[in-house]
Amino acid sequence: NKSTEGGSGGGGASSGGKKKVAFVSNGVASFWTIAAAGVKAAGEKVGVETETLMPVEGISDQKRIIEDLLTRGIDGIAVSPIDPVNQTELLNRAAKRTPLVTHDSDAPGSDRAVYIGMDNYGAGRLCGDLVREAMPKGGTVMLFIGRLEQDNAKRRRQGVIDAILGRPSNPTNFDPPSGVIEGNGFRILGTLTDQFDRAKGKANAEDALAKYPDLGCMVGLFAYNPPLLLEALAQANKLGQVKVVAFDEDDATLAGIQKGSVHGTVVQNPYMYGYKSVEVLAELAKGNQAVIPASKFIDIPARQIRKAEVDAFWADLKAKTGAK
Amino acid sequence: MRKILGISALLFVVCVVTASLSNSFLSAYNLENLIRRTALFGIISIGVAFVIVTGGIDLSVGSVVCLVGCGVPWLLTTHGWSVPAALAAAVVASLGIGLFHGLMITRLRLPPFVVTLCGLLLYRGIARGFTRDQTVGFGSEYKGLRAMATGEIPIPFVSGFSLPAPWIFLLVVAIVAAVFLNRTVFGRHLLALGSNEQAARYSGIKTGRMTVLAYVISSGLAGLGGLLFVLDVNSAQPVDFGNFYELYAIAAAVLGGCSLRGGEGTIVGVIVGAALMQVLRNMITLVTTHNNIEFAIIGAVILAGVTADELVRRMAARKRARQEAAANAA
Amino acid sequence: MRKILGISALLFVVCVVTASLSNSFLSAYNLENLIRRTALFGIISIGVAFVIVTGGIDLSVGSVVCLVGCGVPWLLTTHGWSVPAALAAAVVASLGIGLFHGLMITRLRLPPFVVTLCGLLLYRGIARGFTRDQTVGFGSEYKGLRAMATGEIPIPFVSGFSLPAPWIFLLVVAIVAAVFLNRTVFGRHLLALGSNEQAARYSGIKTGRMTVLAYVISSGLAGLGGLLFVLDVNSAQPVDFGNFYELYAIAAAVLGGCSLRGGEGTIVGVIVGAALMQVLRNMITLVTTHNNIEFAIIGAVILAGVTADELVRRMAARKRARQEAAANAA
Amino acid sequence: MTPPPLLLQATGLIKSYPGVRALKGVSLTLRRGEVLAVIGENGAGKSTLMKILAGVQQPDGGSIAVDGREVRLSSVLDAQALGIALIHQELNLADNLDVAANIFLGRERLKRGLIDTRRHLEDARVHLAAVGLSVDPATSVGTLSLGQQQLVEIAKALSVDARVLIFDEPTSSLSSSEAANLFRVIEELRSRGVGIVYISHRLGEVKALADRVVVLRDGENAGELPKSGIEHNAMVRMMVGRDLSQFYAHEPHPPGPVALEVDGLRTAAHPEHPLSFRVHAGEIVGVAGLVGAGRTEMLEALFGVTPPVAGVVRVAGVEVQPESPRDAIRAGLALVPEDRKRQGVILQMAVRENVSLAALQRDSRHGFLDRVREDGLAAAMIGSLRIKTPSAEQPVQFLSGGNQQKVVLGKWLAMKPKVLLLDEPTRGIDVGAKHEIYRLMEDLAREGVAILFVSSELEEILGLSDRTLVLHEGRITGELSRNALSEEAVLHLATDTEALA
Ligand SMILES: Nc1ncnc2c1ncn2[C@@H]1O[C@H](COP(=O)(O)OP(=O)(O)OP(=O)(O)O)[C@@H](O)[C@H]1O
Ligand SMILES: Nc1ncnc2c1ncn2[C@@H]1O[C@H](COP(=O)(O)OP(=O)(O)OP(=O)(O)O)[C@@H](O)[C@H]1O
Ligand SMILES: [Mg+2]
Ligand SMILES: [Mg+2]
Repeated sequence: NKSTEGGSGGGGASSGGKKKVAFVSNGVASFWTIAAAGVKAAGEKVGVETETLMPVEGISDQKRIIEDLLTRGIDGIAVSPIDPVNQTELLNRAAKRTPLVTHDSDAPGSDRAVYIGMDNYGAGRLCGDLVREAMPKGGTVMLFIGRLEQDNAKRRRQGVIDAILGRPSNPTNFDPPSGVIEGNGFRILGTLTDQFDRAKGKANAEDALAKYPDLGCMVGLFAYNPPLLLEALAQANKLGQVKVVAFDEDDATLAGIQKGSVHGTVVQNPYMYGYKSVEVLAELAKGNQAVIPASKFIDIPARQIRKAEVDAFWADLKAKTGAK
Repeated sequence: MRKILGISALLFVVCVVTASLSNSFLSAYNLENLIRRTALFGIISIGVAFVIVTGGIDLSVGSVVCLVGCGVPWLLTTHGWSVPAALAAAVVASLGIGLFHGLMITRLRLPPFVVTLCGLLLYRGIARGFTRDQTVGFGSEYKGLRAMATGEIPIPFVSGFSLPAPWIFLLVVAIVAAVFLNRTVFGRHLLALGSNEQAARYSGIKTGRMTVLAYVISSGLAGLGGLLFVLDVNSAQPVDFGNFYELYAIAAAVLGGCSLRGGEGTIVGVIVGAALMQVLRNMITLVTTHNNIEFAIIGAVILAGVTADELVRRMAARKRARQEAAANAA
Repeated sequence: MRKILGISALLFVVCVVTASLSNSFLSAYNLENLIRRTALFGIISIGVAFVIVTGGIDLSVGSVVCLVGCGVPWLLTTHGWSVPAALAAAVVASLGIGLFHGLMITRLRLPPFVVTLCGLLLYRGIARGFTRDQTVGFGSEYKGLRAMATGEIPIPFVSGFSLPAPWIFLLVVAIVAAVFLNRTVFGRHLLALGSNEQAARYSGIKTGRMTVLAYVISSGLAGLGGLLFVLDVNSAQPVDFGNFYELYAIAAAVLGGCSLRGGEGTIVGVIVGAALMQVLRNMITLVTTHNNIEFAIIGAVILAGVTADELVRRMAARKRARQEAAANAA
Repeated sequence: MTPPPLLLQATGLIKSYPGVRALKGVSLTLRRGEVLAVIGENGAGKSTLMKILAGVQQPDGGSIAVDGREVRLSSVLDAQALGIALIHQELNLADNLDVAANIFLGRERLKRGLIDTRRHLEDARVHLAAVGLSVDPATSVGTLSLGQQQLVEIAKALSVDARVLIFDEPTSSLSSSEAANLFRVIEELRSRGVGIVYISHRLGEVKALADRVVVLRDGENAGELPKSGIEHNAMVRMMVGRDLSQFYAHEPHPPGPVALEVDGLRTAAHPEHPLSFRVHAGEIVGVAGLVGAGRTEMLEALFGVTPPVAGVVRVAGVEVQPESPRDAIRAGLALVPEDRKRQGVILQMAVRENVSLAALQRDSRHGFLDRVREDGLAAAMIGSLRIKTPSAEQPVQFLSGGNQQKVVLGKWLAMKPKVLLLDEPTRGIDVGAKHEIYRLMEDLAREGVAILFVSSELEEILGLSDRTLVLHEGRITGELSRNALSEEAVLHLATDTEALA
């Protein structure tokens, strides 16, 4: 009975005949800015109008954005669901009205056409491998992360832990964030969250250094965490003394790798998330279902970046995002 | 009345502007969404309005939304409680919180700002504690319960548009609240103590008890709001669920004519205030292509609105004075 | 004095408990960290205290922290401004914001809560707008400038411990603020207007101008705080930089004995209040293995603290009354 | 002999507030060394006129000349610079500051850019001594009693060293001895050539002090009396526009049964002194005493505002435990409090809402308001108490003081109390309204209500009461029957610490 409303649904509704697709993130971060660059580039290439939206207030905000996009009449949405299990219904409702893909974080139980991204658990394991590499004799490890309730955060952290402890791959593991986890010559002392408050993130790093003066390795799992670790270490004159393993490609992280204060980082490819999402949505909007693989998964693999790879990677990144 | 006029005019202008810039604004789907969101925020704003009428403030609203919003799905899905038991727990918790605030404020004479600020920190912390920072939600279960928030009530003879269920809740809450505030002894006592607590006490009003009642109403409606929010959204993260909602609720109440000095307020105004905030946000997503300056625009519009209201009021007063002077001179 | 005693005792107790539970607490490194954080939050709290003394409130502090904290690195790195130019811009912006608030509140007689709530929405929105939601920071440049926040001042004859540079800022700000509030005409007038605006006006005090001044001080110190925060952290994301800091600042001021009704407050108390919050957060990370109930604990401790303070005060009053009665009976 | 030079001349002053024309062209002159009394009914525009002369408010029209030169007083500081100081009708002190800080507020003495606290304290002592207030200038004003605060206000105005000093009802919360001291101060100022404007509703004071009287009525000059013509009836006639015969029309009536019985009552303020007395139905008992004698505390203890620490209270033979005003009201007590604006009325609310406030619960139907009864009640009270208001819906803040007081009385009459407690019922109220309040008290007594009223106006005590209790420092130092009642007897008991308990 919704067929009567104006401005919704079918692709023909867009102005100027150009299709319009939207890319919705799960929050606001520089990570998503790189993705936005990919969105823009792909939009220009395949000739669709694009828009990147970043919810500020979590799930309810994401819901509101999707509802408003549907209202406006959009020809495709790519979304990184914050809580895939519980958002299934919302996603299904959206999928009924417009082509829908998930990126970065999947909602396997939903009617989304395809998932574009990587496996967070696997990426976490890559990161854990870097920790073992950095500390061949084992030692103490502290994990730093923005939040733990996001699905991708949980899986990423679990991947790190499982890889450090040398457990077999099992994405359904879950170690509670409080309490020390031991094994394989390592002691994972805990996981500190900061709710994206950077001053708090830095305070966490400082407090960990105060609490464990002989800490072996600090792992920063959200893009802004490693730079904060480096700040705290620099101020404590412990740069190089405590190993740092990172996630994502913040400039300070990459510079740290160059200087040797960061052992390595695991990078996703947000640019490709954006680029690929738009490409796929543009095809779907034309009615071309052939872009969807049978697995419903388009893999944009994560990679490890160490000192050897960092220069080439950084140059490529700058070229893509148009940064100086 | 004066106060409501200004804000209503502002709401009207914003609606007209949005409708002229986006033809989706008046679509049935969008109106349904707007009504649902207004209803949800309206309910918690009405609660806060009761506290503001007494001259107090309730900063804990967002955290109560979080506690109930996370607590109910947690009890249902993680602990397998029955729906009535979980709802009863939510009611007890939210009313209990209000009672606690009220007693701290009236018995210990602690400032409401401090008590409810601690509440803000405390209840979200508790929710984070018991969920261990995990996202909670209903998945695809509890459809019946969720219909409270997601259901739609068809309107006879109107097709293509049906009323979102939360609107019914808002309607009931608003009518009860308005009658309570304007037509009952309690409401009158509340207004009296908000204007002049001492005089109210000297007139035999149980000011302590009335103040406690206001906080109970506020927390109770925040709990109801939290429940409806989570039923609508279907999942809640304790870290940010309901974040800043206390500010939206207070802003809606103040926009709607509640004086923070107490003793003044109308329920209709509060709903109009809540609607204005939602329409503004909707407008920004519908009309512009970047939503990152959304809050800047909301802030600017509210400020412009209250400023214009004040200036119009002054001009009117000056004009009246001039007319009177002229009449007297004649 | 009474009021500071209670909070100081609480701070002392928390310190002793933490020290006994964690032997890292009293390490030079941890103390330096604590002092630096207290200094940063202390500076913005002192600013808010001035507004609270006038009986107003400033909810925009966190957003001013965000605006300056994002604006300065943005001007320096993205636009290549010189350091003095960027600092001048920060000063102009933050003082300008205070002036704007003050004028809206005194000239248009809008409630401070509303004006600064709009400010809260507005300035963060502006920061998000001009940075386009990008994280900004100094990278590895501007070491000299950053020494303002990260530098350490060695203490003669003490090795292994040096004073974090922000402490010097706090010290200067606190001394100037304390002298200003207690020993100058301006401060006296501020206190007078906070407790009875009409009396102040009837005594020939330019109450409007004094109120504006208070808001200028608040925004100015928020700007200084924002600058120091970003210099310390080295990067800022406009969406969340300084989020909720207004609440921490207000809480510190209120804990430190500022009455939200105005007319009361001491600078030392505010610093003690800010320190208490930081020590609590530090304690949670040092002593426990989960930091997600941090806010719950802060909320509970503050509430317990003010409650205990109130109960002690009452007991003292009752005891005094009993003694007097006994003395009189004798 | 040439008259002393003109200090101040106001011509044709006009001032409107939203909806009210407070001054419609008032003129006034003041000469050196003259005490000019300005009188008029509540709302006549006296305070408005004075606020304009002191630069607190700006007129809509008219002119002001000081020393013959036309001036614009656009702020308090302008007026102070010309030597004009005003003691406001309402207290205007910052509770959080000490006495000295309040005295020099806005005119702080500096030493090297900082406030010279020591000099403040020293100078304050001098001014406090001048008004006869013996408190430490470093005490916080908030801890002082109303009367003491009033004296601080006066000391503050004296410290200006003004050439024109305006007193707006300075004695409304002073005891007679404090007032007498104030009159001495005024005499001395006059002899130094200071021009004084004196506003009071106490015509006795006016007669004793004034060199000339200016009468205002409805925002206009209603006439002037030279020194020789200052006489009670003439003043009343000019103010009210008619004669008020028989100011105190007290006829003792046979007392009924005991309505209020107080036995060993100990207030929280003076727990060491048990209070015992009784008031019969139809009896008017006055309570006299100096400021701070604990009269207010006694009434507030009876009314449950600050519950008594010990003692027995019986109303019509039934024991009451007044834990809150509500309990007291239930038992049949009513209190017209001392501080009308803070404790008596709710300024923002309409006359109707104020009058019905205490009776709401009784008149409600299952908790719902009964607007018909409420309107009826308001109309009845406006009629029987002759409350001057445009309508029952007028917010009380726009009524004159006397009419506000009648609203408070109306609130309690609606409850049909057995015992009516009145604390300074005529403070700041004009003669006409006073007269009506006295009449009301008489009527109520005749109807069998027991009345206990506190007053600092001895005239009032002497004129109205069947019996008088005198309090001194929380103790009942004596009880005077109507025959034994005299000014000397009251003053003796109120000051004599050796009197028997
Ligand atoms: N700020 C105000 N706003 C509105 N009306 C006012 C204001 N101040 C005074 N009025 C009105 O102006 C008129 C004159 O008031 P004013 O205070 O000058 O009277 P008054 O002669 O001093 O009376 P009283 O003897 O009761 O002190 C009254 O009708 C009063 O209600
Ligand atoms: N010298 C004093 N120093 C401090 N407080 C005082 C002093 N004298 C009185 N008080 C307090 O001031 C308060 C009010 O006293 P108040 O003058 O109202 O007493 P009262 O006898 O009721 O006088 P009245 O009703 O005539 O004004 C009381 O709490 C009293 O204890
Ligand atoms: Mg007056
Ligand atoms: Mg008294």
